[in-house]
Amino acid sequence: MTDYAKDYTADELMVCRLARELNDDSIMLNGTVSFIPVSAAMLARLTHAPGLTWVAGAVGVDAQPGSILGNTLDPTMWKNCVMYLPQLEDMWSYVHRNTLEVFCIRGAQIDKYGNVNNSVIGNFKKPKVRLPGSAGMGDMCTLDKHILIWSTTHNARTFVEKVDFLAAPGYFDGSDKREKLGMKNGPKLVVTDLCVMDFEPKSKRMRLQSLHDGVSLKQVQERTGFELIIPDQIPTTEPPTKEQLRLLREVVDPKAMRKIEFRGSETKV
Amino acid sequence: MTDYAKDYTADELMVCRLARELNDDSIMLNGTVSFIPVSAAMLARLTHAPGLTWVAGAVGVDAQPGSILGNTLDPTMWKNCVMYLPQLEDMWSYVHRNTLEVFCIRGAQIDKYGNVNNSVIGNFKKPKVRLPGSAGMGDMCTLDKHILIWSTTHNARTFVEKVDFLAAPGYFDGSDKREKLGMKNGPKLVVTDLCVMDFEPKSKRMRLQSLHDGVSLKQVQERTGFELIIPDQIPTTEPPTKEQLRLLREVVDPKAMRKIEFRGSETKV
Amino acid sequence: MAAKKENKVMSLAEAAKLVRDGDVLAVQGMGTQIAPLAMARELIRAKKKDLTLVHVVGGIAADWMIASGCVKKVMFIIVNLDEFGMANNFRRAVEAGKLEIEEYTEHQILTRLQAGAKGLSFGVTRSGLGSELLETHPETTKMIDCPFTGQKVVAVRGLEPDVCLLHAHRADMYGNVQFFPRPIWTDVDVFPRASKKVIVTVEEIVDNEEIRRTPEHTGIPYFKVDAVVHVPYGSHPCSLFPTYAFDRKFFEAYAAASRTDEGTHAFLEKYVLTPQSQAEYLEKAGGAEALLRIRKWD
Amino acid sequence: MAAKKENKVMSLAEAAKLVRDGDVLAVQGMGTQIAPLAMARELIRAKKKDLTLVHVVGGIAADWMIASGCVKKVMFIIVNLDEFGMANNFRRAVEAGKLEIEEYTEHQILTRLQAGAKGLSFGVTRSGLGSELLETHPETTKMIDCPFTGQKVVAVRGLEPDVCLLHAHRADMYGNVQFFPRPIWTDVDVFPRASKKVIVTVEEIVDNEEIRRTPEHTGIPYFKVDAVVHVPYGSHPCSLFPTYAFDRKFFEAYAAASRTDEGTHAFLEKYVLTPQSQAEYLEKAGGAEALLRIRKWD
Repeated sequence: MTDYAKDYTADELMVCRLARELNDDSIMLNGTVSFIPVSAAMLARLTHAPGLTWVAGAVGVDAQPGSILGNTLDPTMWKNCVMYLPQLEDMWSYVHRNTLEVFCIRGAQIDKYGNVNNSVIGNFKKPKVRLPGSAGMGDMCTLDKHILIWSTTHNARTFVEKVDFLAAPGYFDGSDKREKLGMKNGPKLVVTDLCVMDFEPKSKRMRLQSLHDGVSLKQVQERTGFELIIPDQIPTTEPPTKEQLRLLREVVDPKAMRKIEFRGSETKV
Repeated sequence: MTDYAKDYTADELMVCRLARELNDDSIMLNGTVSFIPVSAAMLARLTHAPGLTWVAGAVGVDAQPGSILGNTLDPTMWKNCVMYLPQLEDMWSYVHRNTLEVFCIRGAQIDKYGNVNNSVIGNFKKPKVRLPGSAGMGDMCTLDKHILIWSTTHNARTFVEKVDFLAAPGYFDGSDKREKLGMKNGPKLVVTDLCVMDFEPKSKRMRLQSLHDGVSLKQVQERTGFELIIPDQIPTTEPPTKEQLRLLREVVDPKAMRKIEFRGSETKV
Repeated sequence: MAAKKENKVMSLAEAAKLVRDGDVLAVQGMGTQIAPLAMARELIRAKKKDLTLVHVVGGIAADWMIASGCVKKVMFIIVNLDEFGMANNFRRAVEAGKLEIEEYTEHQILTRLQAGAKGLSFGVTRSGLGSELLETHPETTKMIDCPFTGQKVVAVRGLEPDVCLLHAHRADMYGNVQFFPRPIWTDVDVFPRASKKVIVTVEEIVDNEEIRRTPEHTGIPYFKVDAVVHVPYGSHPCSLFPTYAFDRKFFEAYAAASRTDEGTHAFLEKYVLTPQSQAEYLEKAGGAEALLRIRKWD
Repeated sequence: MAAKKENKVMSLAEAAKLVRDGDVLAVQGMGTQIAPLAMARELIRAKKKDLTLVHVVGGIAADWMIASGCVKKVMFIIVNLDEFGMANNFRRAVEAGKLEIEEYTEHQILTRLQAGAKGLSFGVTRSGLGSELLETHPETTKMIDCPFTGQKVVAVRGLEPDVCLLHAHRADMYGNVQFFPRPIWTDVDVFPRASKKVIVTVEEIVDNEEIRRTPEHTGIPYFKVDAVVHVPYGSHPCSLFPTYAFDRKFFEAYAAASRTDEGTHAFLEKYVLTPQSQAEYLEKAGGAEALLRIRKWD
């Protein structure tokens, strides 16, 4: 019987749930301020997915940094790698040919089709809020990636009916636009501080998959700005095992850098 | 007074004449089996052009190989360089933006407009002779290079009225086609085993500049398959100095690799 | 386009003269990693105007220069301070309509520069198909059809910045610029090749002989470099791996100060405008305590 | 497209099974420098048919494979034996109408592969404008207009070879492939990235720990490599700088033998078909005397 932990926080649950999505066949790279997915990759390698390929900071192939020290794009992440992947042609060709196939993203707005916006709130030319920019998401989401979305702010400002600006498309308006433009795959899973969601294959709309322990369906619905597809059975999100938690806290992210990502979240960690 | 040598051969004269074409502002790279231009670059650096930039074998920036050991594209040429220039993006961007601006070429056929052919004798699809290929010439001659042509076989088979196949254009048919296609510069000088030629600015046709000592105008005309522009004054090609000759023979190319290039030449060296 | 093999060592002030008002500057940087911060401060002190900044990832350099009124336009994929949050002056300037922007996907801006580096008027990429970013600057980005297959691709216009600003580990006086490990990131790769002039600040100036002993580390050849400036800790408060880490304390202070215009200007007055030298700047930024602190990576 | 982190060490014969008749092979090489010659001999012994060879510079490997009837088509910028002269079997096969060719300028074929490496159906270059080469294979090369400026450029079709063949200094069993100095030439750079499968022969197999101590030398990551074959002197008679020089005596012998079909076939019988191992091949090629000779570079 699996030895599950009881005393975990939302950040830890999110890391462990994301880790379960990764396996020995996954080939992934990571972007900036991605403490949760990087923790998940490092944890997966230490547990069920030792063969997972992770290009740390999009440079250090199969790096073994030990623990997270600084930013997730920092050269400190490259430690003990087998290769420094040159960015300009090497990294981008492995990205475009989809050899590097898994990418985790987040953003200020996420809509029901998995479209993500980190450019502006309001109008692009005269924005109410100018956000930092979509960065590599604009690439990853228009290629053939398996996209895993994480969000530490599950509320109606983040989960909106329609993104104000579409720089990082998911399934667009639910039509066959991705296929028409020749883009394979797309958003696969959304892990938040409240629940886990996937996408209903036909409508491409976001669908509840599991609720984190202690979170109610009503709470999720109130804090989601669109109508979520609700399945008949709603399991509780599989909790972290004691071993996962120990490795995360003691080895992978002992400085708890992942909690930085909860700035602005209603969920306390 | 310049201390000229008397006991020199055609290969040595060609190297020294080419060397005089290079100066402290020249930035050049070299291709394969280019013993004569590489000797010229190395000699120029040792004499009047210490600031000449030479990317040895198109890789070793400002290399100091000492002597020529093997092929001119061999890594032995990279010795003591300041940088190994990566070929794919670095070398080619410096070539395309014309930072690396001087290139020396030769070929099986050269016509009066400086067009060069190393692809086929006869028809491209059903050739009489399939030649090795135009290699980098097809790039260099369609960009903005200062092209220096050398040939060890000044005869009517090499210097033809019109090349059988135009892979490496000089001035095309003497029209403004280079300009129309946005290509700057072009062929500048032709140094052969018999003489030196340049291009008459208006007609873009090849013009005799000087005759090597002991070579007659008649001889050149007989061994040129097109009508050469003959100026009023025809000087003798400036001979090597004693110091040039010593450096070439003792330092730059003591194994006389340059003489390999005279295979098939009527001129004995 | 080509620079001679001659002594190019000069002061920050001399190098700043290579930048003209209105220039397009390709500026190295990530949120908290290696960036030419000392050079950026010098350009602010020299009151440069109407600059266009070309960033992949813009950070504190962009935020300072925007706050100081040097910048007309920014091209970028993201501008922020990594885990220290928003680049607030960038944000406010855009929201106030005072700053032009061109937002790209990463491979789009790289393709613009790769095309420029080869003197090509455009390049193509699959990145950004279907993104609304395409519609925000049609003069540099448009969908076209593959001439062989009819497939849609994104064409981007070639970009040749006037000046490239970089910080690096070391160089010789001719401008052979080295990185440890060897050049990996895109900005030290395509930025100098695409740009007309290149200014490099370095931690250390070494002999040409030392460069020839370690040619595998050279990323930019002397014939592409116009100015070499010796500025130890020239990337502070950003990191220069493996020499020093980013200065967490300094970033936190700036993140707090930059929440308001007033806070920003007091900060810039203290750290950018007042110090007359790199030593004075570092003294203000915490002196020996700070320099020891950032030698540790944890 | 992605290979796992598992033991990929195998024999030449096992690696040859990854190549199917009719495949498009990207083959490393220059006239006399590093090339996967042992692997080429194995493919000849395995009687592969209808191959298309993609070379930047083709040399003795192409000439042998063409003479052996393995090759339907060659894409190249040049095929020769450097200072040892023509690749006579290539020449004769084209003149006899037995071999299809596509001749490119260097940057055109590189652009085809760079596009393929990104899954792009085409790329653009300024190289070869106005050249008659453009007219010889319009299905892969054509002039188009820049969508921004109207300028003419050359569009080339993306190319994704089925298999890439390379020789390298060393690798670990997972296929982390290293070069000394670091990867410089285009074939070790874009060939593996553009290809669907990658077969690498190496002088030495080292521990994964040794790779991790020297990551700056790794040019191809394990996730792109399908087979690692241990073949010392696997580039002979071509060079592997700085380990051994090209074998001048062997090249001269082949240049002489290859003047006729009969000479070529006697040569291939002796050096390619008869030897049952790399040791037998090297013994035939001069044994210890040859191996000592090519350790000297002058």
